[in-house]
Formats: sequence, C-alpha cells, structure tokens
Amino acid sequence: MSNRYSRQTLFPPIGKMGQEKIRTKHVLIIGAGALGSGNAEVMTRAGVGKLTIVDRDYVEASNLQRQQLYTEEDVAEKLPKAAAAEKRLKAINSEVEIQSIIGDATPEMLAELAGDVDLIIDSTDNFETRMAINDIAQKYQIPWIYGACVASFGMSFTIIPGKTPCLNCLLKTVPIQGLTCDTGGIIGPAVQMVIAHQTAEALKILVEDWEAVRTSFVNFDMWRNQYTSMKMSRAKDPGCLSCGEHPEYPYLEAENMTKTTVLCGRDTVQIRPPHTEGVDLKDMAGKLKALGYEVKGNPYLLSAELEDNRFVLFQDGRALIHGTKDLAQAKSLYNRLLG
Amino acid sequence: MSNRYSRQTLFPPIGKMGQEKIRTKHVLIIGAGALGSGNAEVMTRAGVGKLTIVDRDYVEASNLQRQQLYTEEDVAEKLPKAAAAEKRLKAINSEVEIQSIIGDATPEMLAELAGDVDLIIDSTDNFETRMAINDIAQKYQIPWIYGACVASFGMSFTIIPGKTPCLNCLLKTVPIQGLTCDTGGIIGPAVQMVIAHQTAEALKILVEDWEAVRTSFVNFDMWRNQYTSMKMSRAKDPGCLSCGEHPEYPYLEAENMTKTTVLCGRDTVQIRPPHTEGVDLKDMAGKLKALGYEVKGNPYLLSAELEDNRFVLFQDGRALIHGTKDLAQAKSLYNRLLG
Amino acid sequence: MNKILFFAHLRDEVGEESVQLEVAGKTVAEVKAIVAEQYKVAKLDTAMTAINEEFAPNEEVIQDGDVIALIPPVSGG
Amino acid sequence: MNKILFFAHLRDEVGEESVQLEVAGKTVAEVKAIVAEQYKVAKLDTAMTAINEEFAPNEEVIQDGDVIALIPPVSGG
Repeated sequence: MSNRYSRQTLFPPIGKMGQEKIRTKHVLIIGAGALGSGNAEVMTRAGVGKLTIVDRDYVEASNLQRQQLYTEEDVAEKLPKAAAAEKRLKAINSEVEIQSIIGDATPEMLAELAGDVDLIIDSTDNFETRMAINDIAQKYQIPWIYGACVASFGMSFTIIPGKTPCLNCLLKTVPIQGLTCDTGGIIGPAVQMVIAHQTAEALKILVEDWEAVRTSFVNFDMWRNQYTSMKMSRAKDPGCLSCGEHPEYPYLEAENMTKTTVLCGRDTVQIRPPHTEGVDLKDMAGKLKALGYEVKGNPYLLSAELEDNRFVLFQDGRALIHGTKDLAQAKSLYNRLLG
Repeated sequence: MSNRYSRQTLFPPIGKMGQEKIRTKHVLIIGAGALGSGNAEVMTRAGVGKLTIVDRDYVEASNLQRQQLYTEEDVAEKLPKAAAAEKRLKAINSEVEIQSIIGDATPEMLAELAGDVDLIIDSTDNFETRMAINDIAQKYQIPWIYGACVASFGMSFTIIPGKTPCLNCLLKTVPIQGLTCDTGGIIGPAVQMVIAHQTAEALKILVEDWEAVRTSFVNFDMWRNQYTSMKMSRAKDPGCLSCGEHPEYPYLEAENMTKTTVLCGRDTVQIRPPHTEGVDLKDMAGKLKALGYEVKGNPYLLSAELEDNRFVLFQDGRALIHGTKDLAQAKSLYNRLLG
Repeated sequence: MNKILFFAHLRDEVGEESVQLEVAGKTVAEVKAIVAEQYKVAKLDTAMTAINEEFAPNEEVIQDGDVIALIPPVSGG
Repeated sequence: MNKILFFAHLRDEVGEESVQLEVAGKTVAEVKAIVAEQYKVAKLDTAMTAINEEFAPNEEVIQDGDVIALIPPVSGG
C-alpha cells in the first residue's frame, strides 16, 4: 500500500523524512485498557516500525463501552487484552511488527524491554507501575508520556529525561486515591482526549521535533468544559531520587514494590503495598457499596463481597483477596478499586 | 451483557437514568471518514438506540492512517465506507440499531432523515453540506455539533436551535479554503481531539444535561500546543436567514447548491458551485503540484492530472472532472481538493 | 496598539504567531483588509474574528489594546 | 485575598469550583492543611499545586492575589 501514509507525509512537520523516522522506531505501550488500546491503534495506523503492548487482563463486557480495539466476540472468548489487541492491530496494519505480552509490567520486565525502546506511552491504571516506568525511563534515558483519566477528567504530561521534571519530582510518593474508573466511572470522550494528547506528543518525539514537544502539564474536564495548562519550568527537583544529581531509582527497589503472595492452602492472595499514607476505610466502604458490594467492617478493616470478588482491606492498604491463587488477577482487582 | 455500560452509569451526570435516555435516542452522523468513523465508534460503544451513518466514498489505502473503523481487508474489497463501518459497529455492539446509507447527504436526504433524529454529528469534509445540515437542524429543531480538522488543527462548536448562534451567523457564506486533508495533510491526534469534543457534547445532549453543553467555540493546534475558547454570546445574528426571526433556510434552496451534471457523451462530470468568491488558481496549482499532479494553466483555468484523476478548474470554482460519469465520485474528488 | 493572533494555516502563511498593529478605530473588516494586504494572505474575508476571546462581527470597531484573533474555518473531516 | 480553584474530584468533594481564602504568607503545605480541615477533603496532601498556572512545591509561600489551583493526580487508564 504505497500511499497509505500520504496524508501524514503531506503534513510539513512530518513529511517523508519524518515518516521514515517513524518507520524505524519501537514504541512500548504499558496497558491495553482504554488508553492502551486507543494509543496502540493511533500508533499502528501512523506506521511505527514496532509496537510492544503489555497487559495482564482479559476482555470483559464492561470494557466495550470505551476500549476501542475490542468486540463482543473478544468478550465471549475471554481473550487476553494483549492478544485481542494484537489480532486487531495486525488487521489494521500488517506492516507494523506487533509484540503482545500477556503479563504484569514489573520493573524486571520493563528493564528487559527498555534496551531497544524509543518511547514509552503510559496507559496503565495505577501509580506504582507509573513510578516504575518513570525510573526505568530515567535509567535508560527513554522519553515517556504520562496520561490518565477518570470520570470526565484527565491529564497528560511528557517526560524527557535530562530535560523535563519527572513524575517523582511532581508526586514524591505513590498516591492512593481510591478514585478509579471502577469506582468513579469513565466516559469515552475523556479517554479520547487523553489519547489525542499522548499520540500528538508521541509523533513529535518519533520524528524528533523536540521544539514542538509540550512542556506544560495538561489537565481537563470534558463535562465542565475546563482545559488548563500548568507551566512546569520550576518543577524539576535537583534532589529528586529518580532524575536528580544522584539518582537511586527508588521504584525499582524491591522494598518499594507491592508484595503479592499466595497464602498457603487458603486460596487467597495477600497484597501488601509499600509505605502508603493509609487508606480512608470509610470513604472506600461508601464507594464499594455504591458498586453493589456487600461491605462489613470496623475501624481497622473492611470486608467486601460481590459475586466472585471477596476481599478484606486493612487501614494500611494491605488486602487479602479470597477465592484465587492468581497473583496478576488479584493485583488487577486491587488496582482497579484502589488506583 | 448486563454490565457493559457500568463504567458510564457510575459517572454521576449520566447514571442509570441517563443511560436509559441514551438507549432511546437516534443519532445521525454525516460522513464516515476520520471524524465519522471515530464518532460512530464512541456513540456505538456508549449504547445509543439507533445510529445512522451516511457516506458516498469507499475505503482507500490512504484512509487507514486515521480512520478508525477500517482495515486493510476493507481496502482490498473496496467496500463503501458506510458498509464497512456498519460491519465493524455491529461487531462492537449488537444492541445498537445501525443504519448505513451509501450516498451523498443532499438536503433532500437530510430532510427525509430529520423526522426522527435527536442529534446530528457533523463529520463531513465540506462547508456546503454543513450549511445544509445547519438549515435542516434549524428547520426541524435538531441540535448538531460542528467539527473539523486539517493538519494538526481543528475546531468544534455545538449548535442548539433556539439557543445558540448557528453556523450561518458565523460564516455568512460557504468558504472555499482550498486547504483540506488531501492538500494540507492530517494527523491522527487532531482527529481524536475533535472526536473527544464532539462526543462529549453528544453525551450531554443525549442525557439532556443542557447546563453542561459547551457554549464556546473551541479551536486548537496539537502540534503548536494551542487551545483557545472563543465566547459566542454576541455571535447570534437576529437577521440570520437560517436561525433569525424570518428564516428562509437558504442552503436548502436549489440555487444555492452545487450543480453536478454529466456532460453528454463526454465521460465528464461538470461541477458548478453556487456563487463563490472565486478560487485562487495560483495557490491551488502549487498545492496540486505538491501532491504529484501534473498541472498546466493560464490565468482563467488550470488543468491537472494524476493517475486516474484528470480535471479542469476555472477561476469561478467551476470544474470539469474527466474520465467519469459518476456524480458522487466527481463531487467527492472536488470536495477533497477544494473543501 | 493591538496584538493580532493568527490561527491554523494563517499562522503558516504569515510566518508569525502574532503581530503588533495600530488599528484602534478601525472595523474588523478593515483590519482584515489591512492584514491581507500587508502580509499577502489570501481568503482572509472568510476568517472568523475574536476580540479579547469573544466572537466579533465584521462591523465591530477595535479599541486600543484589544487583542484580535483571526481564525479561518476548517473543512476537513 | 486568594482564589483557590479545585479540579477533578476535589471540585465535587468541596462542592464549589473555587473559594476565596486569605492565605498570603502561608506555604502551599499549610494551605492544603487549611483547605482539608475547612472543607473536609481527604487526601489533599498528594494533590499537585499550581500558583498562577505554574507548578509550585509544598514549601512555596503564597503572595496576596495569587491564584492557587489544587490538582489531584488521576490514575485511571
């Protein structure tokens, strides 16, 4: 298909030279949910050389409202998202090398993939993985693009190692909000908006138009018609442990990672997040009830049950997920409810 | 699939009541190109009751870079876009009634469809059709959402009859810019950005959250990181012939429509736009050359040729498209090059 | 003095994001004619105009200090 | 006097788009504590802060007239 990129090469900041650069680049997308499937589709249509997409979940009915690569058939077959994404992406553009990985994006996996990656597009649903991406990106000097959305709002920020502040400069810790797409809902247009910003930045980075890269932190609400840009010129922290003068990449250290273990003989997985500021149990109980969970509890813990999901959550963020021995599945439920 | 809309009903401004409203609504999308395919996918995933999509073109290789419902197979089969869109939309959500119409969205067709339509999403590529949509929307009191993009920029504006200014208040004429996706290029993120804005407005209108509807005219450039909102409180023209006190719906009148006729025995279609301000032939010659056309001409006309496309364009906007008797195909080429 | 901002392809044609011009007392239509002449921009008559981020008709008169934005309508889809 | 803007779910929790508070001379961290107390907002310590549309660290001291925006990071994807 000789002229399939003609409308893109006609755009002067890309041109034929830019298209040739795009064709030689490898993009890594972490997550194949709403942002991951959308970002992967735009990148595949744009003609990147290679695209790697990592996800640990399978396609569920509640994904179809906003996750653009998937169909009812994928739900019926309970296909892993990464596999379903690969199938559709190949039908869209057979010239792109698609690598799909079904599994948890651990720091080990990220480090293995980092070797020949030109760009990472964040499409994950939790800050622990984002902090690991942030450290890997600094360690291996890979640009990455933060993006997230909940309800009708979303945000994005482009991180270029050696130039911009990093996510650890901004957050300093792993925030647990308890507000996720599973507790606060999400609408398609907010997803599309984040994808628009992430993929615009991705194309600029792939064609190496560094002058065009957005330096501000974008933040919007599609229902309230808000759109703001926060300038970041003073956000870089010289003492930052991820991007500062003496980096230690703390989120690649075992003690800063969530521990996930099967409790022997109990068909239960224990999830222990690293030092958090604690969970507001009353607030979480309210959110879980709104989702239809049956919730009991006391000031120290809450227990919640809905269909196959049964778990106990402690004030320090630790949780016991009952009825499973599957670590990835347990962690997935945890992140979907707690962020 | 009982919980397929759960993430949308969790969003308080929609809720279960809003979802029920969405389920009973009929959305009409004019155009199944980049904006049309994207808007149709978001609306279908969101669970509208009925979706009608109208397009006169078939899927081509150069569409795949940004038109999200289509695959390489659709190109190989030369499927009409409306038919290819219907196939994919049904696989995404079998609960939505999809009506696809292969043809030109003429004022007559729009008038026929207007009877039971709750919302029109503009996804066309020319202002003549938009002005007809604008008049139909005023005549039948149907909200519609203008959206358009070229290169890295785009714009959107929501038009509610009886409340907001209309497109004729703003433009007063059918502008011929000569800048289209076929002459200036287009990148995926600009498309996604317009879709995000149009579908957010669509959901607000479908759940009848009139307070939330955007009243400003949005205008952005994804490569230059520009985003502006123009207030429209003083834009409504009381003397407007489309939405004013004595409406005449001028763009539904035959004398204001482009005349398309097959020239007898000549395998040529003549296209005669209504009173335009004229075409800048020198500028168009440059654009066509950049696209690979062989261009000859004089101050009164230019003739251009590329593969199967051969046509003569006059200074007053009239054109002769050679080698075809297909009116829709000739008009499609004209709109793609001149807007 | 007035700042005049260019959007979309006007920015490429003019080659600047904005220019400073003294146009207080003139109408929007007159400003378009001046800009079209001075910066050799075709088709400016169909551009929309915002004064201080608010849509302004062709007859509107510019005040000193007003920021004028010229926004050409876009047709692609 | 200072205007304090709330974004994302903070806006729902506070129930207002913005409030007026007299916080000149206080640090960003102190403002967060005051707002958390006064409007019963949980988890404000992890929100990002912009002063006059520019990112500001927790130690930054507020000036009279500064517009403060509180932006909670969002994790969904």
